Amino acid sequence: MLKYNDKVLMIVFAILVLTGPVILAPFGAGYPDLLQRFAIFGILAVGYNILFGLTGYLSFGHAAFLGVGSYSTVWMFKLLTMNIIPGMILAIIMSGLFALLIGFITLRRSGIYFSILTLAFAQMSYSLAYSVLTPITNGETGLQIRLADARILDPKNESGSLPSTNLFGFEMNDTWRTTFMGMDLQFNVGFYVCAVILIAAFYVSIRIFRSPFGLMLRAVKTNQNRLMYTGINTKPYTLAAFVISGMYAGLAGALLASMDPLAGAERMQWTESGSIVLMVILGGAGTLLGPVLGAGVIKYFEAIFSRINDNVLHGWFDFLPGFLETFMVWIIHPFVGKGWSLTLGAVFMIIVIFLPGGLMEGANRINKRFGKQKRGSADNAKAPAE
Amino acid sequence: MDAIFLQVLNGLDKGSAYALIALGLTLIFGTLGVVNFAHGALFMLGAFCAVIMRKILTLSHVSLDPEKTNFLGKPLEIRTPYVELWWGDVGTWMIDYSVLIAILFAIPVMGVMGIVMERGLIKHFYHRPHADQILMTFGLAIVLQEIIKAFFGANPIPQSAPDSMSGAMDIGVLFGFAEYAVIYPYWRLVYFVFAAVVIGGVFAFLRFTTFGMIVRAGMADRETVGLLGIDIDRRFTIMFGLAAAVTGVAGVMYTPILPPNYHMGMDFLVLCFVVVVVGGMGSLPGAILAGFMLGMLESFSSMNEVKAIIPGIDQIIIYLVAMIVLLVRPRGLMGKAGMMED
Amino acid sequence: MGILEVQNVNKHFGGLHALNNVNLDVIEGSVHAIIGPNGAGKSTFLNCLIGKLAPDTGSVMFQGKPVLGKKPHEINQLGISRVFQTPEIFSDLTVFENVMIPCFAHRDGSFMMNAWKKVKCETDIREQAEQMLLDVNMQDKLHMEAASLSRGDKRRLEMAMCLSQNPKLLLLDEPTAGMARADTNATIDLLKHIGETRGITKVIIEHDMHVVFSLADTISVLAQGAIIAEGLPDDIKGHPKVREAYLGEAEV
Amino acid sequence: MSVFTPNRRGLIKSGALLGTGLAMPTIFTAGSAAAYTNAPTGSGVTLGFNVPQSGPYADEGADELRAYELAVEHLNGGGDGGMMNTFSSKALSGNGILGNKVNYVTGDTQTKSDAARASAKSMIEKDGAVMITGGSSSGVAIAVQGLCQEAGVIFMAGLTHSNDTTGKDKKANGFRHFFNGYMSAAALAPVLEEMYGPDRNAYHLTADYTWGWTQQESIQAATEAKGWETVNNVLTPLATQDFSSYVAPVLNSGADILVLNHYGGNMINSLTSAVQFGLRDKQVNGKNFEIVVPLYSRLMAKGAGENVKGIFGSTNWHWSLTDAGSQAFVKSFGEKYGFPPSQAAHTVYCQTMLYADAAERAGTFNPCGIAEALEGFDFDGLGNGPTHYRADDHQCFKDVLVVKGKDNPTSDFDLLEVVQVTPRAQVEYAPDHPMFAGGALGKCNPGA
Repeated sequence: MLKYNDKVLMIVFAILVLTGPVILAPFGAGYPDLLQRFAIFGILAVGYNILFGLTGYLSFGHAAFLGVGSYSTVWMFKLLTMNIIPGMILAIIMSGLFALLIGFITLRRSGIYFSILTLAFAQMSYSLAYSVLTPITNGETGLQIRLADARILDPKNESGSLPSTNLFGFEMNDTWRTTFMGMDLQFNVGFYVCAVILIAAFYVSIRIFRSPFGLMLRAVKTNQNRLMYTGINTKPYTLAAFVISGMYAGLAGALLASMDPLAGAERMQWTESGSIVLMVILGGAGTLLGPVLGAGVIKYFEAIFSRINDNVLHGWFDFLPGFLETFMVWIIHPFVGKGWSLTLGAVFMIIVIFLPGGLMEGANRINKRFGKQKRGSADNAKAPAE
Repeated sequence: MDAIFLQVLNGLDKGSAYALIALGLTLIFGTLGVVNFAHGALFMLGAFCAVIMRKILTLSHVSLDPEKTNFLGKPLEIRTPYVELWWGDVGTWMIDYSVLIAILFAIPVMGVMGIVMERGLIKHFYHRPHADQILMTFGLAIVLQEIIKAFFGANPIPQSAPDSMSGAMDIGVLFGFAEYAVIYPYWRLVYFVFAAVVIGGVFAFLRFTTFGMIVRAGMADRETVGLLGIDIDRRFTIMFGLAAAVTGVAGVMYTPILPPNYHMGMDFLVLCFVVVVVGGMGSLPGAILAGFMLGMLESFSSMNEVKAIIPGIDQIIIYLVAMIVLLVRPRGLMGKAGMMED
Repeated sequence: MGILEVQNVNKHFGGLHALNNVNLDVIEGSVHAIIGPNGAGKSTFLNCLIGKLAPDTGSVMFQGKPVLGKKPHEINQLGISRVFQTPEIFSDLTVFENVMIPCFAHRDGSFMMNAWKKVKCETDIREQAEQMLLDVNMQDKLHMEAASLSRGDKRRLEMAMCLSQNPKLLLLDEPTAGMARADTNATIDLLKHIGETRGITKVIIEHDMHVVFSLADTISVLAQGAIIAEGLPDDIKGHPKVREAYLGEAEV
Repeated sequence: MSVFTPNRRGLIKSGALLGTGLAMPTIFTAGSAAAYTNAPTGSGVTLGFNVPQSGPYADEGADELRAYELAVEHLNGGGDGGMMNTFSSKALSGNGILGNKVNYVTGDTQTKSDAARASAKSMIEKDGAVMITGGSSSGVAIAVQGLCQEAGVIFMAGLTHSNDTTGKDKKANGFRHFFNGYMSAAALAPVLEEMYGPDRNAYHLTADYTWGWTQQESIQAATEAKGWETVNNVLTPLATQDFSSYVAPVLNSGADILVLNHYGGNMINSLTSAVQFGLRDKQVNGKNFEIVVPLYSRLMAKGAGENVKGIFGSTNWHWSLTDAGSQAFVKSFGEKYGFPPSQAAHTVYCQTMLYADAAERAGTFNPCGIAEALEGFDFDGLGNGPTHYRADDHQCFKDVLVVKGKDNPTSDFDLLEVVQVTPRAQVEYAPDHPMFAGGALGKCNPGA
């Protein structure tokens, strides 16, 4: 893991992320919303990996921090300004505090007891946000901005339509579209904000991985007892990791709300936490690139597979003779469209059974087989970075 | 007073469902050391055994009634189940009792299902980290529920209890309450008794049979028993089948209370994990105790008097209790040291 | 005045009186061996010293400071390090990382939010760890994963980890158990070497009398939770109670 | 990723293809002079059908999709034309919309606001949809409506029954054909009074989220106006499976009516519990105990099975209606799919037709033009009698059906019978009614 050169990795990663709209366009994923999601959930997964990948503490409560981040940000949009900076700052602070509180309590236990405690916290947050806390969260509908909101820092809005989120005047939903080799390319401001933050977040995570702090966290995972008898107080280490990953989640929540100013309670459900876990494990827990990769794969499934209907299938197999076309459509039909979660479930099983180290292990195996002479980061980055 | 007595009954009833599901889960964990996120799916599959049984029993001969028309103005189809056609009243009786017949159907089906699952998938995960087990069984749960959805749709499918066991009885009179003060549905009482019998049966099986003794020894120390030359693996496989069957019949019997749908497994999954953890991973009596305790607390927290004091308490009571128990008793109510703390 | 003073320590497990009024004085700079038959309470005694178990009554003073009631990491930071009977190492990390961790613990204390500087740039720690591994003759295994080491190497690694903290008191729980004779001798040499160069006080639990008599300055004999004899190696050898309780069977 | 290679070849080969699907180049260049978001440039126009395909409402979503496909077929001149023939406006002629062939894309809302918005966004950003429609819950409808307002496309709501959709969360770009909680209550209350008498004590169980609250508020106000008393209102968590602990206390509360302000799985489970507890066999205050379910749907009735028999509720539309529009729709839907459509299918079919018609009449796909054409539009022949799209809040006003669980169903679909068609006048309310106050339509947003 320490073999390849971090600088090369960082540069390749940055290039891949920044050219995302071009690279992903042929896969039908080159539109702003999905690109933003890739980046945002990439941040979330990178953060979660600091906790789970390094210390091995399996938290089912990170969706709660995502939600806290989103709610804080939308409140900033409502009260202060549509500039995303104050919202992001508040989101990181709030989710950090929330993580500190929850971590302080839950980290008194380890193993599955810790998992269930975090799950309990997340479910409580979700239930309350959906019902009793409606004055703060707007319950089922989700917290949204309105024309009548105060926004004391912004000039008065006379246009009659809702203002857009912006970064010092650059509006998040501004997109520059162009056609290149028959592909529709969309370069979106919001995506680039997310992308830059993702790169920064990734850099921070590399630094943490490579630091003595990161070393201690890895030691927690392999033998917590030895660490205690070596004079290390493990609790502040795990708590710090928990809070850092909670802050990453809060930041991701803030970005979700910045790209689309709505915060829904479903964001806090345990199944959302579960899907964060799945992203990290799918990509490869404890690796640097893996979580980003896993986040991309899952979001791609959710966005693209769920939208393939029979018409699209018929389009694909149009070149086949009639009965074969029908046959192919019949075969594939259960796995796409409304069956997308079936495919996702099957993919998890296959990955876990055959590639316990996640996609990164797969990449490494391919790497070993084909390119022994070309060692290093270039190979690890072969798989699309997002 | 009668209100409290009613909630006690409700608590017992919910508790028996929780305890039954948790029993299977903790059995699997205790014997095999596997964290099985597909357990909820087993419960759901059990419930759909009842659906399938009813579908089989009501396979119908279709005849046309030329005098009546359907929504398109064509002759109305009259469906007569074959069993009624062939056996008359006996057939009608069979359809009426389809839930109970489904139990006979579910036990072998779910047992085999469990064994196939263990041999085909779980077996390869004994020595893998819990996170891997969780991911794999979670994937399996999704696959199972999506398959059910593809065949039966997303809508709940109602199942009725046999006529003689539906309706409610005035149970309060037996306990000295006024007439009609405490009325409780027959089927829920049946469920409670059924749960008690199954739980008792499993305990007796583990307590008094050689098989059970070996399995208990294996739960305590797997390697030692292996050294004695006892084929513990095969017994554990059967144990998995048993756990699946127990969970399955719990699902079958629950269908008249809760019309089954494809995602009911996920809905119960978190809950029964909480039950098992509160009871202490791998502890059978713990799971039963925690199941009844949480069922009871859930019932009482939904009383208006309680909700008036703490609004929304019924939303979070289960999690709140889980948290308090785990913080006060690190390994749950009756957990063993060292279990699942890595 | 010893560096470690144990007074009237008692520990019960249910009906079992595991430690019965144990008193022990360890002189600074000496090697103090504790011997006794299986189940005599030796490991329990060590567990009480490092905070893994809390004794029911009694007091333990280390350099005049109370030890009981402190958390394991606090006790370690006082300068007490322990080598376990089955090697406790970070098996997923490399040998080098294994040794760096105690170096950090020694330098930075029980917690330090050092999340930005790269381990690569911590030159002093790296040098220290390399030197330590050189000392235990493992310099060629620097980048191996600890899990892949042989049993003997794991023990040496653990010893290196404990030593790199520069402890004042080193507790060794059967450091040579299951070792071949050659390895045992190497370990004895290593322990002697450490004794001479660093002057670390050692408490050692051992079954192998060869090891005990080549190292120990003082020997205490523990049987059924109580110290039944204490003295110089030669005294203990001839002690009738000890022969009866222990040595007779050990020399088979 | 080679899975996707046949895709583009296939697309090019089959010009007649309906779904634009993946990687279809949308021919846009920077600084395009379009006056509104996703102005169609070729000969086709893309609509986005955003329905729940996973989660508890997946069956309703599937039925909605069927209706959408039928509507698209009819708009493009296929099939028997369905309600296009009975629709009072004759602007549509079966050659698509404004001469553009109608294409569609589908997505999964998962009944979650986040997922629904993501799905709608991808339809707008990637597939170039000019209109988004669908949904089977109010939270999702409101979330997507807000998105469409910001993005500058029209949102034609599917099944959403909360007062808020056209109340405090109304939007200039959003339109609702479906009825709402207030209308349910206004239609039900007189029937309930007639059936059960004016001096009744009602006990409410209410789903603890926005829709439940508005529904409960509406029905309480309407029944109290008829002389009923409200004994208690208990909020039940959305995640509740077993309602026994909420139903049991009803027995001895002195109430003689139980109102279940629940929908979907909640309603099925609470009704099942209530019937099991023998509530309906009870006599309280000398009257038969009764249960009311304000919002019914056939799919829910199917889930509750026998338990719905004789229980009153309201619904937007039912296939057994005998007007020409309903019959035409049932016929073309039934012949295509083999069973009658649900109310969700009906409302989304109508919404699609209304949108297409408005575009024809306005002569543009510009959301502002369409909004103008829909506002204050009066029409008939879509199954609910004469209907009015009110300009003030974009809510349709039409007759409401009061239905009852049928005692002797003849088939799996024949579960409800229409007791009364409550005339539109009786369910109307002022745009500034307190239950709907607090929001503003804002201005129509054409985007771009």
